[in-house]
Amino acid sequence: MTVLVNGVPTELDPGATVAAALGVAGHTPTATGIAVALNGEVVPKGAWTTTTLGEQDRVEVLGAAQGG
Amino acid sequence: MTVLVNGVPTELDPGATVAAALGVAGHTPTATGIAVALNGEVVPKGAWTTTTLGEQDRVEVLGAAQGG
Amino acid sequence: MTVLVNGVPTELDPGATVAAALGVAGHTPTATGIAVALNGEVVPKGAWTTTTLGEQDRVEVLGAAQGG
Amino acid sequence: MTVLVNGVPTELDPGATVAAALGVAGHTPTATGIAVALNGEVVPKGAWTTTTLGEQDRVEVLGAAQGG
Amino acid sequence: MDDPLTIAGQAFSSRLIMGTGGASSMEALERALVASGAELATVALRRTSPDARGSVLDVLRRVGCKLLPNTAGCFTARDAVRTARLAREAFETDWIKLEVIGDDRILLPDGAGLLDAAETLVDDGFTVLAYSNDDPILARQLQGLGCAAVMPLGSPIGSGMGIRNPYNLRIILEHATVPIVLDAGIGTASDAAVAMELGCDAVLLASAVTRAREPALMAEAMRKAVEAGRLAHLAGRIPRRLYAEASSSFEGLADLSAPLPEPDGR
Amino acid sequence: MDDPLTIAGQAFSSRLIMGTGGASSMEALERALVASGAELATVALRRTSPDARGSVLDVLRRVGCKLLPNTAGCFTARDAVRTARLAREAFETDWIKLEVIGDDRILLPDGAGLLDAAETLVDDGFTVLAYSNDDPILARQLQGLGCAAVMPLGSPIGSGMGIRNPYNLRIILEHATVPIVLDAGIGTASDAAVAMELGCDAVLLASAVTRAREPALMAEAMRKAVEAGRLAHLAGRIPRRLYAEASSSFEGLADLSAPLPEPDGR
Amino acid sequence: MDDPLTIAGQAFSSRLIMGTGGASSMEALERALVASGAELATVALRRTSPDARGSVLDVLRRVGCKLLPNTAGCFTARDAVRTARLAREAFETDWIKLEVIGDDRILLPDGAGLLDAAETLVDDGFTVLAYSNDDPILARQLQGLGCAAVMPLGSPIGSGMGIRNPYNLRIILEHATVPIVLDAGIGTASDAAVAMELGCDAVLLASAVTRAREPALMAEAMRKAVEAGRLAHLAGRIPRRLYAEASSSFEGLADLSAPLPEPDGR
Amino acid sequence: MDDPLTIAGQAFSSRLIMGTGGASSMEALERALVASGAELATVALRRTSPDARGSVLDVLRRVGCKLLPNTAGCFTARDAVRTARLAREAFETDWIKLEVIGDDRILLPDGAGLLDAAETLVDDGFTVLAYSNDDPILARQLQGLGCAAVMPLGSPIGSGMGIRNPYNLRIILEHATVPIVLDAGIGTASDAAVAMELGCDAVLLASAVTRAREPALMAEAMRKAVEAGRLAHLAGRIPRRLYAEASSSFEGLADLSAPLPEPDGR
Repeated sequence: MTVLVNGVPTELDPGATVAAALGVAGHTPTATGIAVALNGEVVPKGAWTTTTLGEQDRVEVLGAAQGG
Repeated sequence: MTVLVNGVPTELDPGATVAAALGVAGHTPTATGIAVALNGEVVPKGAWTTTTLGEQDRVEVLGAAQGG
Repeated sequence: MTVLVNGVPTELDPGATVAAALGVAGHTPTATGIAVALNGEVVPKGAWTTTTLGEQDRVEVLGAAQGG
Repeated sequence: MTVLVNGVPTELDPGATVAAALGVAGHTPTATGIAVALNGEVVPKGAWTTTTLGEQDRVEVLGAAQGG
Repeated sequence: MDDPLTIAGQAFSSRLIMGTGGASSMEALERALVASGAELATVALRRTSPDARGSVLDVLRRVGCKLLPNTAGCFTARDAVRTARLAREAFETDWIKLEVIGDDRILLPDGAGLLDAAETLVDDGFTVLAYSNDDPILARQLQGLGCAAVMPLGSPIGSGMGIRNPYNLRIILEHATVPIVLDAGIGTASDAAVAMELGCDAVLLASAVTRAREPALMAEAMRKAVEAGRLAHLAGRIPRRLYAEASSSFEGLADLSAPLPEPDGR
Repeated sequence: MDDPLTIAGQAFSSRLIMGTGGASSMEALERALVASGAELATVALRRTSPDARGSVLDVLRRVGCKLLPNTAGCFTARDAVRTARLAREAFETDWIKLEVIGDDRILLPDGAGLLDAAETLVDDGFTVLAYSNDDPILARQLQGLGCAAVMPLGSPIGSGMGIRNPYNLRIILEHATVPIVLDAGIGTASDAAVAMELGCDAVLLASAVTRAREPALMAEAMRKAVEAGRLAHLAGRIPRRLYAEASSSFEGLADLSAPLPEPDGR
Repeated sequence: MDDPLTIAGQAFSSRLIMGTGGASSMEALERALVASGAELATVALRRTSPDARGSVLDVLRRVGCKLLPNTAGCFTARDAVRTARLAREAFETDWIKLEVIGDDRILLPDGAGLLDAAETLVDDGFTVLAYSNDDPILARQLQGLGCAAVMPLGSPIGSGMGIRNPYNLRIILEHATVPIVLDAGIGTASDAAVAMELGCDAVLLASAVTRAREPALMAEAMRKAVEAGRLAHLAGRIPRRLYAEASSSFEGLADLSAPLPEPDGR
Repeated sequence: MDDPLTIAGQAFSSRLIMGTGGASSMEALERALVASGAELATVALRRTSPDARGSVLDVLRRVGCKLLPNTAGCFTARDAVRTARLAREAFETDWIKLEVIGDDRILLPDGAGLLDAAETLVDDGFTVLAYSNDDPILARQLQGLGCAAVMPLGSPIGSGMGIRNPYNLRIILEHATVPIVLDAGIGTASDAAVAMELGCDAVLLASAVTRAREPALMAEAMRKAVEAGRLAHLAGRIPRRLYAEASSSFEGLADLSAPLPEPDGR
């Protein structure tokens, strides 16, 4: 199945979790200082390994950047 | 019955209309340049003689004043 | 002899007057709206035809220009 | 004779010097941080004991004050 | 020069809109209105009293001013909407100067309330001239909602502080798609001229005239200042520079030096 | 309203004095002068050239402006005095706009030179209108010497920066015993209005009009701005305040609240 | 002098809050933060990239700055709320600098959107520091909703125009019940000093330091300027007056006049 | 950073010069001088009185300030020259702050008198720091005469009006060949910072500190403000722009939109 990880179309196995998408973005499931949005809504850290993704889901992996 | 005409408690006969309240304020039912609110809502000119008042109704008779 | 008329070296006969220099600048001795300085000092209108020039004298013929 | 010391008419013996006027103002001839003007002109320290005063002379004894 | 102000399809030859508040008498108001040359003037809606009734309308009629009712005194969108509807009923005009005020001391607009009321009134067929803060975002939202004119303040009503933030006004003007009327804060003639020079389409003022020592003189001053500012805007001013630029050319300057002393002592 | 400007006993109904420098052509200058309504205009004294000769004088004659020669381009008191005498000879007027300039880039007056020249010229019978810095002490010294008018700058000639230091101008005006003419620095109409509102007796400007994109329009703007500023000065403006003062009274405000829900659910 | 800034119960000894945007490198940012003495600094939330990840956090940790995430880039209340929740998840802080922007060119706040988002976030337990327009009504509504600080702009983000409307700021400060932080628009040190002198509790800035030619020097300048402005606010400045007041007394002035010539020629 | 102020070959690490007038007591003056960090301070020359004698000198000695006598109270070049000579005799310094005042109410310098006195004193071997108007021509003439520093006013002595005409100051600074010290008019810390940001070499002030509610606090504020302004001048400020420039990049912004509703109602 195809999901968008930070805007990039990415192939993942059906049933893949948020943690899998994180791996694609170069993060481990224990990473700190980042947050994940699935289709615009927060996925709490505790749910990264249990939240499964669907076709065309948008996963945003976000961290601190200079700003403001 | 008692109604408030421009904030002043006024005795009117039961069944009195907006036009009666207007009379109290010194206006005839054909006056121009004024508008009437009954409990905050406009009463169109055409309905002044047909709109009846109830106990404690608030009638505002309004016209132009210097302003703005 | 050579005099400077509005900064331009000009040959005039010895004994020439301010009026002669005026002629060089295109003015008659009865011109109005102009003034003449000889070596920095005013030569009144009445003296144009009687004031004689010397070698290297500086004659300025001045009139109104846009300004200020 | 009468001299003005800082604007105050003061009686001094004829032949009195600037130093005498200084004494009136409460200063010794070796005082530092002050200057003396006699009729508007500086009297150098070295001349305080030798400069004699005349009738109506104005002696100004000046020192530092808060300012500017 | 034919250079009318057009609001909601109606053309005005005067770009000065007068408020009628603050005058010491109806006579003083009438003289000031005449001197101002205004063709549009605001009135408030208040409880009638038998003695004073109708006279502002009479003044405006004599002077030939179109009437622009306002919603002064309203602190909520709801009250402003109700007042606008009453004004339409009383004066048979759907033009309304919309005010929703956030505080009775500073009399500054409440942006959120203003947006609510403007949306309702535009939907209800009103020609809304919205009295607004000098906030460029709010101004754009108001014009986006269909207001016929946006009227940002220069400074608080009656403060006489002029245009406190001309930069905001410039940003508003650059994005304007409807007439922008500088409303509130004008203190004297030059303030009105500045507003017009910045590119405002008109100026609305009351206290600066009605509370001046000589209202009719100040009204005439304002008329001329608005015209002057408009003309200057159209004429294209010279740039500002730190240094001077001579207005009298140095070309043709006389040599007035004395002759150098000669060895022969001439 | 009859409110003439009087300089050295001569009355003018216009309070706008025009400089003639910077115009692109004699025709443009004439149109601008007409639109300005000015009755007094400056000219410089320069070497004549056969082709251009006389035409500024012709323009002023047609327009009906009194001529005010200046000493532009003079960097010393001596040159200014000589130029003034030449101007008197050429134009048969003893009026002179006295300029003694300290630097050819910033064109600011040289105070000490100005005082020297003013003293000589006043003694020599001239009616001296002194172009001055905005220095209150210098201004007072010039009027003390017998100048017929003191003309402090708002900002450098041709800079268009308006009145950079209105406080100095206020001090000058409070101590003035002769007409004070704001000279130099005006950029647009509101600058001229501000000068008059401060209490100046007149405004002198050139570049702001002659170098504007549309000189005749700007000249008309200046005329109206000077009139507006003068009227506003006479009318007595409202005070400035931090907070608002309502122009629509709160008295007689309607109660438009909805009825409270009654226990019986009415 | 012990004079801490307290926001939501947390005390800071520095009254300068730094934004981290605009720095040319992490090293430049770190030097600037150290020189600024700031104890609180903002970060944005952006997509991670393997190479750059984590380093702003590292800088703040080394420098000892508390982190203040912002919602920069959000144009709706909904996006701002979502971003705040993601920031809380990522950085384990419920502090948020709330931005709801109305336009991507002028970057001015959208007041109505800001009110919506603030209400939601306060209800959701956030400590909201709201980046606001200089609108006194909006500021009051934000503090009424429970924001921990209101942060009005001086002028648009990155414009360097300083405080365009100090009057609005004064009105905001007079009605403030929470800390007021001047946010956005600071261009140079004196701007920061002015903000503090007006009575602001702190100043937040980024570009003025990070985009200066020498960021660390400017950071030190800002630290001192904020301290100077705070001290001046507490010290009670002298009043402004049109005229002078001598600092050197005239009392005791010497009489240095020359002696009058005497008849006897002495 | 080593960045000394050098006047007539003597280096100072502080760029704040204090006047000593206006303090309520010698103790208050001493505390303020210490807090200011000043290394140079002015005194006036006045008639001695037995009770008060010597104490300002004692304060300066304890604090370690070099003494700069002034000619305050002199209205003519002659009196100023005499006072300078007396000060040299009394204090054994040839440094003099030269003041020639034109009027006892506005305390503004008399330019012509100042030039006269400066010429005499420079010839006489004095190190002349000339208190001047903000007139660029006068400033250039003073430096041309050999003054060691030119000290233009920001606004009248004790007025607290800050720098009324920064444009004149910029012109003075662009043509300066000696240190330029902003003297007179400073009201609060930001005024001092502005002076230094414009490029002044130092600031001289008295009343702003000595007459503040808390002189020592204000002295510290001034010290920091002068340092802040100097650093900001050296750091190179960002340009001013009408519009915003984002400090948080839009790059990497998250897509937080909700999923589009699908035909199958997912």
